[in-house]
Amino acid sequence: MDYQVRISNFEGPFDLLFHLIEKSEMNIYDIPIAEITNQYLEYIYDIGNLDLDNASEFIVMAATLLEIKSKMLLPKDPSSKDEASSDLDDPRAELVQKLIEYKKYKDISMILKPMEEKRINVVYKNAEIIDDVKEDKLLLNITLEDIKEAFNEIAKRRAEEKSINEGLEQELMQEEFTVDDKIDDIREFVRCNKNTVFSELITGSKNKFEIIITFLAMLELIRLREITVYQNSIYGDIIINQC
Amino acid sequence: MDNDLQTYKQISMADDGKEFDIKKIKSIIEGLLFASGEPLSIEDISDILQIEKFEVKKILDEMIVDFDRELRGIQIICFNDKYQMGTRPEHIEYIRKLLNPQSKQSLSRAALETIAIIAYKQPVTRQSIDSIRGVKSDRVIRNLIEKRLVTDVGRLDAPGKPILLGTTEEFLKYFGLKDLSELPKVEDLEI
Amino acid sequence: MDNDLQTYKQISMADDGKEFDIKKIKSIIEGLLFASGEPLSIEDISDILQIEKFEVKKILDEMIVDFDRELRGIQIICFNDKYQMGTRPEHIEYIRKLLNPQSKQSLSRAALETIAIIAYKQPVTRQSIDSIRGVKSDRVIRNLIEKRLVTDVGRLDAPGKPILLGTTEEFLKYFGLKDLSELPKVEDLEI
Repeated sequence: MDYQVRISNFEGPFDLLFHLIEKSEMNIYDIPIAEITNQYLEYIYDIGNLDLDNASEFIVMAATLLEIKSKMLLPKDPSSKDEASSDLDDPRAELVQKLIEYKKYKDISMILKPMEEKRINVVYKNAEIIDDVKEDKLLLNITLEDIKEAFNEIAKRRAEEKSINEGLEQELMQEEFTVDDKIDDIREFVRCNKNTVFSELITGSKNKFEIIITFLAMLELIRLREITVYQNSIYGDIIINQC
Repeated sequence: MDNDLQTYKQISMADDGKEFDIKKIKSIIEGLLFASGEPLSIEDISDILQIEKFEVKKILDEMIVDFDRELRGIQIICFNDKYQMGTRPEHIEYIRKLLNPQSKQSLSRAALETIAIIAYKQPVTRQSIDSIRGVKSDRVIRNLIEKRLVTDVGRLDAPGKPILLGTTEEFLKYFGLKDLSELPKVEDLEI
Repeated sequence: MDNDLQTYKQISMADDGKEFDIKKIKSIIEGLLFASGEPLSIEDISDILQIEKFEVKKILDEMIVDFDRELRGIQIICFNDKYQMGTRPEHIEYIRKLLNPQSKQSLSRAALETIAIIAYKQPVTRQSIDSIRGVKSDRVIRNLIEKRLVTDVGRLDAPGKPILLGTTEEFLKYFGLKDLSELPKVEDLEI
């Protein structure tokens, strides 16, 4: 071989077998099992290059091939001489069937590839925002009762907080920034700016704490699958994209 | 401008009985698809325009052809009875110059094989996939689930209640399929 | 589809010397304006397409007319030598029907809390609101002021002369209140 085809180039034992069948122009329905087993084993010597998970699959297939090979060498049962049963008795039958099944999906995946390429290069846009002060829907569905309830809840919360804090001597630092607010900020920012980088989000940050909160908010948005981030290089700026 | 509005009105007037003429409907739908950015369902559009769903579908499918024929820089894509506007793949090099060069990573060979099996054999267990591919597919499947191309669609009523996998709406969009019936026919394959 | 590509190629071929024909350029520009979302300057487009600025301008101005003539649902607007795609004003009622459901979440929790505090404790400073809610409310307050539900009603006689906030007439009108005394009674005003 002029250039080494490594075993790691194959998706699995079936993929490798197909490579061998095609290379040697074998008939899949009548595979010369001794020949293919030898060729297969040659590739297997390269197995050290595989991670253990995949390696085991290749080794199992080698064992299967050797088993089929040995069965082929056994004399046929003279009692079942008729043609019909000979196919079923072929020790290769199961392997061939599996290979054909695999080939079907391998071929489909080759058809899917160009379909993917077409669509992967389509760019979509974000929704438009209509800012309309007159036709204001900010208060839609909100009643005075809701406002009253909101106030009562705050009052209750405050009362609880007071009773908890009374015993505490130290003055708690007031939370200046919250992840929730930062999430809203980032959402708005990425909606308005196609190419957002993290450094832009933290310009104007008052302190380290705010930067950390911004970072946490970004992580949360990634978790919510609203944005994706990537870096062009290690320590490069984090580039943020809306999903 | 005035002239255009004139034409607009004339068409509207010519159309007796119906509230809208087809050209105006297409124009409004174009605006809706643009404003939405996201996929719109036939129902959404039918609700907004107060037009029967079958008619909306007919018009949208016509619009897809119109856009292609007129070599528009925008196309309308359809998947799962949803419609969305997008740029044309053949313009990607220019769009890339404009926007961040975020080249989306295409699926690996293993992922394509796996998703082919899931698409045709759904609902299907991991075990079946492994057995067809001859290798463990756990990592590949996890990746496809993360990409939202594949999802958990239930459990098989068998020992261990294995999870059943199927493709998503995103899968249709990803490969440019209107629905699963548009998958390439297996019978056409030469094996 | 094939037929379209054919046309595409023929036009491209007919054009001797120039790399692009005008129809293709328009198509690409349409894609760029769509993908950008933001206004694009003639320079931007000229850089991307490697076409002279005066020519880009000519083409863009032609496109504006094309879009109007063809009663397209999208228009190209030009301001300050920048070009942007947008919907047509005459379709706004449909676009609203589409986009409003999103803002139907109405007042976010934060906004509801903030307006409740302002309504019951007015006149009140930003600092008090922040302290009662335990979080900064700047953005929410800005939003409420923009929506004219809340306004600046004076200044507190304290260091820094902080602004005092109160509800507006619009707020009363919206809820059908004659005056603030008609607000539903709450249990505890001492917060």
